[in-house]
Amino acid sequence: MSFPLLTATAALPAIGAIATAAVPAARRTAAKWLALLFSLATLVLAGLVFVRFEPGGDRYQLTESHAWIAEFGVRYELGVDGIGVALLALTALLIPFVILAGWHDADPLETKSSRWRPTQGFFALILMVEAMVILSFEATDVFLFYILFEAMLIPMYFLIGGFGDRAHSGSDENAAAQRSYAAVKFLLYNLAGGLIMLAAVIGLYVVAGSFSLAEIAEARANGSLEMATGTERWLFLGFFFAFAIKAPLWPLHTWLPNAMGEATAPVAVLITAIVDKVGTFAMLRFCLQLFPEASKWATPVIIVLALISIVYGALLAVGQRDIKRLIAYASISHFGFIVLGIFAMTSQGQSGATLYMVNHGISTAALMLVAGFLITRRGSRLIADYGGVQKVAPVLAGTFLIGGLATLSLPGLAPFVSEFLVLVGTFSVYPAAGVIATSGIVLAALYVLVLYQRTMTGPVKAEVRGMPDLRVRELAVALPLIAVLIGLGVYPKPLTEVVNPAVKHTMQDVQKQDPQPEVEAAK
Amino acid sequence: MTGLAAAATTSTGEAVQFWILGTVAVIGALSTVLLKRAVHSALSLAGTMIILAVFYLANGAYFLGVVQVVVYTGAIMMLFLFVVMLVGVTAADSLKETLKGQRWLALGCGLGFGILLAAGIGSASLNNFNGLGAANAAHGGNVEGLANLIFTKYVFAFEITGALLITATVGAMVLTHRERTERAKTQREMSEERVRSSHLPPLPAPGVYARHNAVDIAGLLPDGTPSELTVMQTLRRRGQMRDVSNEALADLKALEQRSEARLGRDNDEEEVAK
Amino acid sequence: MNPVNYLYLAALLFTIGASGVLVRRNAIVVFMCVELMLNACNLALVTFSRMHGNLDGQIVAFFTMVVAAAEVVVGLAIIVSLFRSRHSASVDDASLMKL
Amino acid sequence: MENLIALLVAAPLLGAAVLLCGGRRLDRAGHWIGTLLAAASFVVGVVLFSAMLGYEAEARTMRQHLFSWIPVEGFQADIAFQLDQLSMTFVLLITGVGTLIHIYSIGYMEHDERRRRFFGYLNLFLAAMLLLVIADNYLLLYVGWEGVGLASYLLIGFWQHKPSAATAAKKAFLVNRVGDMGLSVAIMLMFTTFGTFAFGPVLSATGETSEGKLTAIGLMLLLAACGKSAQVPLQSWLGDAMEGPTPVSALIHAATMVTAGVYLIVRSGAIFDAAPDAQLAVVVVGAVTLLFGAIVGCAKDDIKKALAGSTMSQIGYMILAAGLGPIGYVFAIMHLVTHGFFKAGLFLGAGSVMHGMNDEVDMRKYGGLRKYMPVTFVTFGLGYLAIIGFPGLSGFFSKDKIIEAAFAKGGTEGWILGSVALLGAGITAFYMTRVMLMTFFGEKRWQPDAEGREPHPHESPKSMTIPMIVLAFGSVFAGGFFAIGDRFTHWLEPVTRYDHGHAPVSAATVTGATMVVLLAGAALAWAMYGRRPIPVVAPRGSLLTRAARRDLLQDDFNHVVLVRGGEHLTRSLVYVDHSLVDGVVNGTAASFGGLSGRLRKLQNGYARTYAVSMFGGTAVLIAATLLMRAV
Repeated sequence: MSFPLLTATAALPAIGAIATAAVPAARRTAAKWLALLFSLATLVLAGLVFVRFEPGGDRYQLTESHAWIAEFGVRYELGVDGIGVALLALTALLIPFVILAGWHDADPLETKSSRWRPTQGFFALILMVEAMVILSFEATDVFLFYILFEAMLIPMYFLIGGFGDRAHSGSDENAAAQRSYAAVKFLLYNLAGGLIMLAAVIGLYVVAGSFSLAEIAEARANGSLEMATGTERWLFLGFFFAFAIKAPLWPLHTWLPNAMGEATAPVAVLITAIVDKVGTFAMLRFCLQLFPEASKWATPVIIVLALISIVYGALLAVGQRDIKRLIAYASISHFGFIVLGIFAMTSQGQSGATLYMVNHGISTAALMLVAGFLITRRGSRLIADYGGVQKVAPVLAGTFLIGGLATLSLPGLAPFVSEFLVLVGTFSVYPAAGVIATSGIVLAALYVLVLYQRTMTGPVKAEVRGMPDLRVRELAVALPLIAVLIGLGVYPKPLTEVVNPAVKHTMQDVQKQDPQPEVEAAK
Repeated sequence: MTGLAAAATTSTGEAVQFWILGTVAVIGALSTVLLKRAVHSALSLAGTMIILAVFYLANGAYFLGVVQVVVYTGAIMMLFLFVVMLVGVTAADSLKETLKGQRWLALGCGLGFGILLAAGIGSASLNNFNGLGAANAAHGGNVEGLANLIFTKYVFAFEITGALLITATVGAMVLTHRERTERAKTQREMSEERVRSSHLPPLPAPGVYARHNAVDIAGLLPDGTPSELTVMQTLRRRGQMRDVSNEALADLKALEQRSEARLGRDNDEEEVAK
Repeated sequence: MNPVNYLYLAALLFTIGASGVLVRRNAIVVFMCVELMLNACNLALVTFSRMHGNLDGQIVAFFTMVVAAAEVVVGLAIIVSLFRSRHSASVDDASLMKL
Repeated sequence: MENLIALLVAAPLLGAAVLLCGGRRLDRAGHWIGTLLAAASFVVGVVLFSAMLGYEAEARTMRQHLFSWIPVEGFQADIAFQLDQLSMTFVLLITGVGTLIHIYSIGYMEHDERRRRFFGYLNLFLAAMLLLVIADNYLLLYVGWEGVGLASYLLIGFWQHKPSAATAAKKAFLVNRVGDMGLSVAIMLMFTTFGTFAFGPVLSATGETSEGKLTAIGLMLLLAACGKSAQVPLQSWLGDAMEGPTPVSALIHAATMVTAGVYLIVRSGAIFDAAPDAQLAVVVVGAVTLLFGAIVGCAKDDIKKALAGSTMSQIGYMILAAGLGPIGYVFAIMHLVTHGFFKAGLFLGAGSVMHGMNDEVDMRKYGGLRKYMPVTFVTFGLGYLAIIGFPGLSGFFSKDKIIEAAFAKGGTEGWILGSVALLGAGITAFYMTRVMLMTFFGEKRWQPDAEGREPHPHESPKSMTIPMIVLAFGSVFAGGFFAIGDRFTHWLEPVTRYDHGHAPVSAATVTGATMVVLLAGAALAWAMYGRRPIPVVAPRGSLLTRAARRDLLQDDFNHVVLVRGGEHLTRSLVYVDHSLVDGVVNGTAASFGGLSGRLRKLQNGYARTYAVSMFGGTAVLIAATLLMRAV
């Protein structure tokens, strides 16, 4: 048997989490370096997965399969397709930056006793999330996926509730109350979704008699597994509801601004750039593959919801006064694009949606982390407290602007490629939806530029004067991310090559074909 | 032992016994629940248990019948009585219900439960009784039969009950044992304390100036009010101190009135005589 | 008379005992009612023993008695120590479970 | 030779990257690096041009395919370049004028501590603009298109510490984005219609689809062009864009960026030719903007804003010409090139004036500057003569041709368009004369600036004057060079096609009429501003003047409808999100909380209550058992 590369990729951060947690209280710095080291090692393994994956090969590669709970036919089954590989790479890529950006976020305050070990916990939890997310991208067993889908809430809950943003207005108690509200809301909201999904998972087992994605999909494809229309729709809705909360789709989005606002910037990145991707990823992998007919049935409603998300998220972003909440609403808008791409059910749309997941992860990470650096400096999240930062900290302003430009999908940066693909993919089947979604690009420009104008330009505010520019550690976070953004914007081929075959498979699953261009159709 | 042979009905004697004693048992049970004083409840319960012992005997469970009398009525009920005395024999419960709707709920549940049980038994169509004759005879008697089962089939359960009893004993000791949390006072300290307190001389005895000299009746002070100091602490705590001050005054008043009346009548008689 | 009547009697006694548990506040009386319920069960078990013609029912009744004895010992000890600390034997006074 | 095409973009892009990432170390040499790389791009352009001249007229298109950009099932976007005569014209204009403006900026920005970054942005702009004109498909063009928008955003907002500059930059980007939306919808339409968006296949397949589709594509392209070229109704950003440093105004808002819309329409000529309705819309937009810009230009006292109005108006001419179809494409481009020269010259001249006048922009505080800035006066004057169409100068040839072409459109349409163009020429003469008179003639009306410094007007340094002189040469001779022997027409014909049309009036008549209108305009201006002294504080003016000073109330409209409305919308949506959407969530949570609060009362702590529920529960269980057995 070959080396279990996928297990290793997921296990390494888990081991790292345990090791980090075990570092003695006094050796905080050692814990940080250990966590960074493990995340980098995971990145190397993820790179190996990316290299070993053959775009032209089988649908699921590097598979592993072991019996787990034999009574229910639950198996420990792993395997990656192109979409999984792309998201795996994204996760492994972002975590080192998240760790680096959060280097001082969990340093204990002076007043705490020395036996308290928040730093170790913070980094251990981040690695734990990484392990679970990676494994969930690899899982091809529905039950295994479900467990991970739920389990990753636990470390996230502690990360949000336990390590809040130290920049807050109002008293400490008030901030703590806000934070625990956000954490509980996050947990309950997602648990509610997970619960409904659990019902659907059990329902699926009852109907299909198996948890194995490959088995069920094959049985569905060759007709040996017939599902009643009603059953299929209910199961689909159960799955979709959970994913729509996680993604999050309007009107199930309200936990995100709270969670992202109250968490530290790196944790906010963890939420929106990594954990939420599991939701959209699962829509592609589970909803479409297991319930193709129901997916097609629900498409009109989902498209409408996605459009509302796009426009509504963007409009609300314009109206925000808190930098991090603004980015959160921008993310809601972007998740609208991703869902739109998935359910447009065209090659361009789905490739675009997959690329969008990756690109949105990187661009939001860049914007949010730099925003985090800014907020740490001034100790406030309110946009109105800033002004003229560009004058005192030009590099910070520059990186912030590039992050913002990526968010508004400027051509030449990675998000443009994906956004345009999604738009084209949507437009070719639903022209009106395409046009409405396109209006999102104007609104995106509005909220990004308003944010930039109010914080970075104008006369230098007294509180901002003397603000230091980015330090080496912070540059080490911002510059590589920007380099990746530009690199994938100019040359996205390595990603598209991996993603395209997977999308082709998904298109076959839902038995859809791209619409022919009018001119060729006429011939 | 014909009644214990396989049959659908019992002998007439047993029937008569059942109806008489059964009625008494139910009355005893009801009194246990309804009587105000715990000591009365305990006695009623003891009566019910003895009747049950008779029923065991009637059902061929000779060993259990005896054990019932010895263990239950003899040991357990006596334990109850001890505790009742510890807590206060004369203390009567108020039967007023404090929880809203509790009594109705209890009644409803009880009735429903009883009806359901009866319905269950009724619907089980239990008409064929094998009788214990054969079973008792198999090992040479009821006790032998039981012993045979206890030391073979149920030996583990039996051992475990032993352990349970030991544990219970230890538990009871632990629970009732009062842990001394502070150093015991020396005699010297006690005497010093006594000197510092306001009662250097011995506490007054109960019953002073009263017509009773029972321990639970406070002695009266010169103004007629009772002095708590005269009653022992335990009774005070239990709230079993009886206040007779008003009684004494009332008695006095009644005495005066009566003597007045008598004197008045004498006067009348004198007047009549005049 | 059908010996089933013993079962009806047991049910009746059990019900009375249970109602007593619910109605009475004095912990000692409550305990007595529990004993009543146990005894009712024993009666039923003995009757079953006669019904089936074997001694297993009596064995169980016997065990019940033993356990009841243990229970009474511990229960009364609890009541005594409760009384010691609270000067009351009312079950309603022990309502610390309320939030 | 064809492999050199990528260098056109690569050189300035490298410059931008080096300058923006290089940090303070490059502060000393930054401007030289920027200028050098812009010049290098120009040299590459010239080399390619000479190579192109060596080919047959019909086979001059050069191509370079770099790599496949976005390969997705059914969707192929390439990074590939196409350099034909049209692109070549633009390349030379952009790199040529661009390099001159780089040189000019060395002097103009000398005292700015962020000069290195300025040159980085200028290089970025050049790269984006060059990408726009040499792309071989619409998507790559879109990259350049937005890149230009970004560079213009950065340059307009270069003095970010001024809130007005930051706002103007944002406004420019946003309005441009509205246009970009049009372009992206157009690309999507092309994709669904033709399955591709490369120039070649799309433009050659216009016959195979319905006119409706083409009209839709055309209108969307027009929307894009309106955004970038500041045409009505998306013109509002151009005036504000004057907040940027003057070289930016010259480079972007005169010579290059705003011409991108014209390029787009001319490039997509085949689509518009097949969609007359779209073409009509183009013409209408051009004509309206032509007048709109001219009127605004008449009323502004800010020299740069007056020139901005003029730019709008001149671009209106080009769009008008481009909308005429094959009759006008060539002249649109020709006017674009000559306009590039003289408008850049005018702006640089205005910058030179401001440089000497403590950055004062109000023309009412100028006056009599011709003695103090002779070189600026002469070059500005030549540019002035060129723009009003003084016979023999560049503007004369190109504008005259457009007016002729407008008449040649034929029918009522032709007459109307021709008259509008003619009228525009008159107004142009009026407002340009006004600028000239107020700035260089009359008595001194100088005022000390806000910090109390008296202006000491002086001629600008060499690095500024030389580009002005070069551009003045262009303003004088380019038109003649192009027009004589129809050189320009022959050069562009293979790409844009050319059609004489049937002019209802002879060329000479048109020229004559133009002359008359022109003289009338100039004379009127002289009568108003030359003969009488000019008040330093602007008089109240007529209703039209006041409206024109406020950009014909367009900004007010935008403010009331879009800004205010948008604010209300977002504010109410924030409220809705908080109280309704989140309210439902929190309400659900609260109702569960309330329910459990009620249920908690059942847990009263009394053991007897629990006993009742246990007892009742047992009863229910027994009942259930019995029932099950009964069933």
